[in-house]
Amino acid sequence: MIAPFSHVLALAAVVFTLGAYCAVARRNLIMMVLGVEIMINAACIALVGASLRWGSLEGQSFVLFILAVAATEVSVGLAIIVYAFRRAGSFDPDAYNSLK
Amino acid sequence: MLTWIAGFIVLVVKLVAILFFLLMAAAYLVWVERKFLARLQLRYGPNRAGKFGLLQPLADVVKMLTKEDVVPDGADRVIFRLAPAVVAGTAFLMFAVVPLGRDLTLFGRSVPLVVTDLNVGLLFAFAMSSLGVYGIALGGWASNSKYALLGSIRGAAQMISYELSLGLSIVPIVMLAGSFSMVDIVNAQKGLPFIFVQPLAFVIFVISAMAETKRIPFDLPEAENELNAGYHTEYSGMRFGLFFLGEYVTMMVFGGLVAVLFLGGWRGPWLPPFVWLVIKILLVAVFMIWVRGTLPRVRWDQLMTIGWKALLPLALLNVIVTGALGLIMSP
Amino acid sequence: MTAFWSDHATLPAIVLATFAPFAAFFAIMLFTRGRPRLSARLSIGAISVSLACALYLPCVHWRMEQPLEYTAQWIASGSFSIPFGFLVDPLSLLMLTIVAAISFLVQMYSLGYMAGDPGFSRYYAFMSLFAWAMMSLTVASTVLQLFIFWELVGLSSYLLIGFWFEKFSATQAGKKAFVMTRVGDASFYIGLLLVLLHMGNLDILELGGPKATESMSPGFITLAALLVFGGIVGKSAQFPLLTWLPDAMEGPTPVSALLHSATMVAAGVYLFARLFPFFSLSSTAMTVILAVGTISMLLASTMAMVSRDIKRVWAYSTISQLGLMIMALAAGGWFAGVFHLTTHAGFKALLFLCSGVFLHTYETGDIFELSARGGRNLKIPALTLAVGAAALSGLPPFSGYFSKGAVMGALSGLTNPIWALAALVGVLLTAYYSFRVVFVIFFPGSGVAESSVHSHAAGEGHEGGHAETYRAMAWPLLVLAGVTLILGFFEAPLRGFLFGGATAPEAHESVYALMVHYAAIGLGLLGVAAAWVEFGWSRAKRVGLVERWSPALANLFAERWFLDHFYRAFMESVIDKGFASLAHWNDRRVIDGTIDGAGRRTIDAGRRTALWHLGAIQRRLLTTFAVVAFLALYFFL
Amino acid sequence: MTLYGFLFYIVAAIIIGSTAMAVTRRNLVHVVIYLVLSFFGTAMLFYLLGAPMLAVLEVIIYAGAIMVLFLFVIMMIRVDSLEEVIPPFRQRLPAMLLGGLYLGCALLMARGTPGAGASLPLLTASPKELALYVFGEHWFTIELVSLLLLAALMGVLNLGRMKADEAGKEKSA
Repeated sequence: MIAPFSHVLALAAVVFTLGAYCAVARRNLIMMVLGVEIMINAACIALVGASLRWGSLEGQSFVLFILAVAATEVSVGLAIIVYAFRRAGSFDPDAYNSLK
Repeated sequence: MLTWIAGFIVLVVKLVAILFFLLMAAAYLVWVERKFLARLQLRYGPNRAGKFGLLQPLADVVKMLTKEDVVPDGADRVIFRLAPAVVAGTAFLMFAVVPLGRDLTLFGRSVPLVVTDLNVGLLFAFAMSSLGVYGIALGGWASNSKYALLGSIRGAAQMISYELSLGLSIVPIVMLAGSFSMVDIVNAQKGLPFIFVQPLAFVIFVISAMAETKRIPFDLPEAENELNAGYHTEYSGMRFGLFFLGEYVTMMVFGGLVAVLFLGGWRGPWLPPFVWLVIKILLVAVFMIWVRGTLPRVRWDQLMTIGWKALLPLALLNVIVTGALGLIMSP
Repeated sequence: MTAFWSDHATLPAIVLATFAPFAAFFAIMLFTRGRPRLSARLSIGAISVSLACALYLPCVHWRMEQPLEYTAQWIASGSFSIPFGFLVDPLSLLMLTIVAAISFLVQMYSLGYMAGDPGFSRYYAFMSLFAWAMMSLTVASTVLQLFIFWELVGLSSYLLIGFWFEKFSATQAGKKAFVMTRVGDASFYIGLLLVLLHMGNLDILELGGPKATESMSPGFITLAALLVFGGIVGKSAQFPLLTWLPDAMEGPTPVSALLHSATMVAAGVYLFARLFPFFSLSSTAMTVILAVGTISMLLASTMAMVSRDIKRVWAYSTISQLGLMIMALAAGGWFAGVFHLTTHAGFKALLFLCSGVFLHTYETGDIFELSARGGRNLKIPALTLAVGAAALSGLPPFSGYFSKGAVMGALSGLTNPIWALAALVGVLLTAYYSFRVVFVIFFPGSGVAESSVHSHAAGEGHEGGHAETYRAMAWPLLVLAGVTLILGFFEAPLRGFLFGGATAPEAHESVYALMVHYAAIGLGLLGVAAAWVEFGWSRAKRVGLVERWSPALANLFAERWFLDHFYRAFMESVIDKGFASLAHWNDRRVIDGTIDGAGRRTIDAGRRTALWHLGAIQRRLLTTFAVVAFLALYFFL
Repeated sequence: MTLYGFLFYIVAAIIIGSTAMAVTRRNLVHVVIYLVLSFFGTAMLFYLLGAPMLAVLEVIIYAGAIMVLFLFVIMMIRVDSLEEVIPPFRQRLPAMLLGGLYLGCALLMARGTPGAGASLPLLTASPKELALYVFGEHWFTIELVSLLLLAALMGVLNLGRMKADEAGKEKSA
C-alpha cells in the first residue's frame, strides 16, 4: 500500500499549477517552455498514478508517447527560440511585437 | 524483520566492497596507464615511490588532499563545489548494476553478486551516464572562465551526440537477450559471448564509450593545446581529483559494461568468476590506454561527423538487420 | 485458389498503391529537388506501381460478395476506439483504379506540358502528394480518416492551383479554392461531429446500417446528412459554392485535368456514393440534394454556352456534369451516378488535356483566336477533342451516351417529371456548348488567317524539342480517346462488379423511361445541329451570319449571357464580399476621409490591428487557463 | 503509514519543493538544476508507482537530454546576463487569484475522482510487459510518433541551416 490515489492526483495538480505559473508569469521564452515541460510532467505523474490505480498499462503507454512528443517539442521549440533570439536580441515574449 | 536487517547488512557490505574495489582499481589504473604509456613512449614512468612506483597512487592522493582548494573569483560557489561530485558519483552509481559473479549462498540464502539487479539495469547505467554530463557542463560554467566554458560546451555536445550511438548500439544486445537486466544479459551469453554475434555493435559501443569517457582521441573538452585543461581548468586539489577519479571510474565502468554486454561478463573457464571479470575489464582499459598512446586527437568537425554520420546510421542499420533476422529466424 | 491468393495479397497491394506516391513525394522533396528528370521518373514510377496495384485488385476481387476491411487500432480509450485502415469494396476499387489511371496519364502528359518549367520537381512532388491523398481517401475505412485525406486533397489542390505563385491571379485562385471549399468542409466536419456524438462511431459500413436509424431521430439524420452534403457542395463546386472552380483554371492545364475534372471534384460525388445508404435514410435531404444538383447543372451549362475560354467551358461543364451525377444519386440511381462518374473521369480528362495542347502551342485559351490561328492543324488534339465533346454530349457510340442513358433512366423513375425535364434541358445545352467549341475550332471564319497561321504552326513543328513534347502530350490523348470509345460497352460487366455476386437489380423500362431515353438522344443531336447552324456554317466565309439569320436566338444568348453574369456577380458579392466585407468597410472609411484624417485613421487602424497581432502569448495562455478553470468549476461543482 | 507511503511523501515533497524553487529562480542555470532535481524525484516516484521503465526513461530523456539541451542553449547564449522584467505586484495579483482558483478546482477534482480514496497497490510493470502492451495495442501510434520525430529532426535541421545562410534563404524565399 503506497498512498491514496487522490494524493497522487493532488501532487500532479500542484506541480501543474506551478508549471502554469511559470509559463504565464515568467517573462522569458525559455522559462515559458520550461513551464510547459513542468505541466507535461505533472500530466505524466497523474497518468502513471491512474495506471497503477486501475491496473492497466494504458496510462504508462501514454506517458511513453508523451515523453517522445515532449522531446520533439523541445528540440523544435529551442531551435525556434534561438533563431528568434538572434533576430530580436531578447527573450522577452513581448519583444516580438513587430511583424516582419 | 530479521530478513530485512540481514538484507540491509548484505547491501552495506556489498556497497563498501564495491566502493573499495572501484577506488583501488581506479587508483591503480592510473598507475597502469602511466607505466604503460611510458613504455609505449620508451620512458620508465613512475618508479620512485615503492617498488616499480607501486605506491605512486597513494602519494598522488596525499598530494591532492593537501593542496589548496581554490574557488575562482566570480564563480558560482555552490555549483562549482557540487560539479565534481556529480561526475564521480554518477560514475560510481553506474557500477551498481554490473554483476560480479554467480549467486553466492551465504547462511542458506542466495545472495546475488550485484548491488541491485534492476530489471532496467542497462537503462539505469545509461541514465547515470547521461546525468554525468551535468558535472562537466556545470563545472565548466560555474568556473566563470572562457576555457572552462568552451570545454564544458564541447563536452556536453560530445556526450549528447555519442550517447545516441552508444544507446542504439546495445539495442541488438537487448533484443538477443530479451531483457534490460545485466544479470539476464550475462546469462544469455552462456554459449557464445555476444562479441561474436554482434561484432558491429561491439565496435560502435567501444568507440562511443571512448568518446563518452572523453579520452584521446576524443578528448576535445580538455584539449590542452587549445583550452588549457578544458572544463576543469580552474579546479585544483581534491576537486580536481574527483574529476580525475570520475574519469578513471568511468573507464572501469565502461570496461565492465563491455565485459558484461559483449565478453560474457564473469563467465570463463578455470578461473573464479570475479577474476575473469577483472581480467576482462582490464583488457578493455588497457586497450583504451593503448589507443591513447597510438592515435592523434580528432578535429571537432571530424568528431561530430563520426558520431552523427557514421556511428549513428550504422547502429540503426544494425538494429534493423538484427530485428529482421530475429523475425525471420523465429518460428 | 484465388481466394487464398487474394486474401494474402490484397492488403500489401493497397498499402503499396497508396504509399508509393507518398514515398515519391517525400523522396522528391528531400533529395531530388535539384534534379527534375529524376524527380519526374520517381513520381511516374510510383504512380505506375499504384496503377499496377489498382488494376490488379479489381481482377482479384471481381466477384466480391463481402466488403473487406483491414483496420488497426489508432487510439482506444475505454469503450471508445478510433480505428484506422482500409475498406475494400467494388466502389472503392473502381475509384482507386480511376484515380490511379488518370493520375498516371496526366503525369505522363505533364512530361511534355511542364518541360522546362523551373518548378518541375516541385510539380511532380505535389502531383504525388495529391495522388497519395486521393487514393487514400478512396480506400479510407472511416469517415474520419476520409475527412483527413479530404483535407489533404484540398491542401494539395491549393498547392497545385497556385503552382505558378509568381502570378498574382494564380495565388488568388488558389486561395479562393481553399477558402471556399473550407466553408463546405466546416459544415462537413460539424455533420461528422453530430453523427459521432450519437453513433460513437464513424465506420462507413455502419453509417448506413440499422444502427444509424436506431441511434438517431429522422430529423436529426436529415440535419446531419445536409451538413455532410455541405462538404460535397464545397468540394464538387455545387450551387452556392461553385465560383471557385472556373477560377481554379489558373493552374497548369494538366492540373486542371487531374483536379477539376476527374478526381478532386469527383471526391465529393464519391463521398456521396460512399455514404449513399446513409443519405437514403432521409428523403427530405435527398430532395434538397436533388434540387441543388439540378440548379448547379442548369446554371453551369448556361454559363458554359457563352464562355470564350476553352478551359472555362470545360470547367463549367464539369460543374454541370457533377450536378447531373448528384441528381442521379439523389434520385436513387446509385449505379447511374457512379457509372457517369467513371465515364466522365475519362472524357473530361481527355477534354482538358486536349485544351492543354492548344494552350501550350498557341498560348491562348480563347476559342475564336485558336480557330483563327489554325487550331485544327493539331490533328490529334482536334480529333480527340471531337471525341470528348461527343461523349460529353451523350452521342451514341461514346461512353457518355451509356452513362447519361443510365442517369436518365434513374431520373425517369421519379414520380415528379420535372427533374427528368430539367435533365433533358441540360442535355440539349451540353450538346450545344460542347460542339460550339468543336465547330469554332474546326471551321475558322477566314481562309487567309488560316493559311498564315498554318505556316506558323508548321514552322514550330519542325523544331525537334517541340515535336517531342507534342508526342509526349499526344499519346495520353489517344489512350483516353480509346477508353472513351469503348468504356460504354462495359456497362453490364461494371454493373455486375459493383453489385458484387448479387444479381443486379433490373432497371425496368417503362414507356415513359424509353421516351425520356430517346428524347435525350434527340435533344443531344438537336444541340449539335444548333451548334452546326451557328458556327459550322461560317465555313462558307459568312462571318456574323448567325446573328443575321436568327436574331431572336442571338438575342436570347445575349440575355442568357446577361443572366449568367448576374448570377456570377450575385455569387461573388455574396461569397467574396461576405468574407471581405470588414476589410472593404475599413478601406472605404480610409479612402473617404481627407488626407489628414486618412493618415490618422491609418495609424489608428494599424494600432488596432497590431493589438491582434501582438505576440502576447502569455496573455492568451492566461485566458486559456482562466477559461479551463471556469469550465472545471461549471462541470465539477 | 508503510515505508512505501513514507517514501511517497518524501518524494512528493522533493518534487514540489524543487519545482517551486525552479519556477521562482532568476538565474536560469539554477532553474535547470532544480528542475533536474524535480525530474529525478519524478523518476523515483514512477519507480515507486510501479513503472521502472518510465522512471529510467524520465531520467534519460527529461533529465539527460531535454534539460541538457536547455542548459546548452542557456550557456551558449549566456542568458544569465539578460535582465528579466518582473511585473509589479498589482499585475500579478489577478494571476495569483486565478492560480489559486485553478489549484482549488484541480484539488477538488482530485478528491472527486472515482476511487480516489483507495490506497494504491504495490505492483510493477516490467519493461517486457509494457513493451508487449505498447507494441501490441498501439503499434500504429508508435509509427505516428516515429514520423513526428523524423519531422522534428528535419525541421530543426532546416532551422539550423536558416541561421547559417539567412541572407541567401531570404532572397530565394
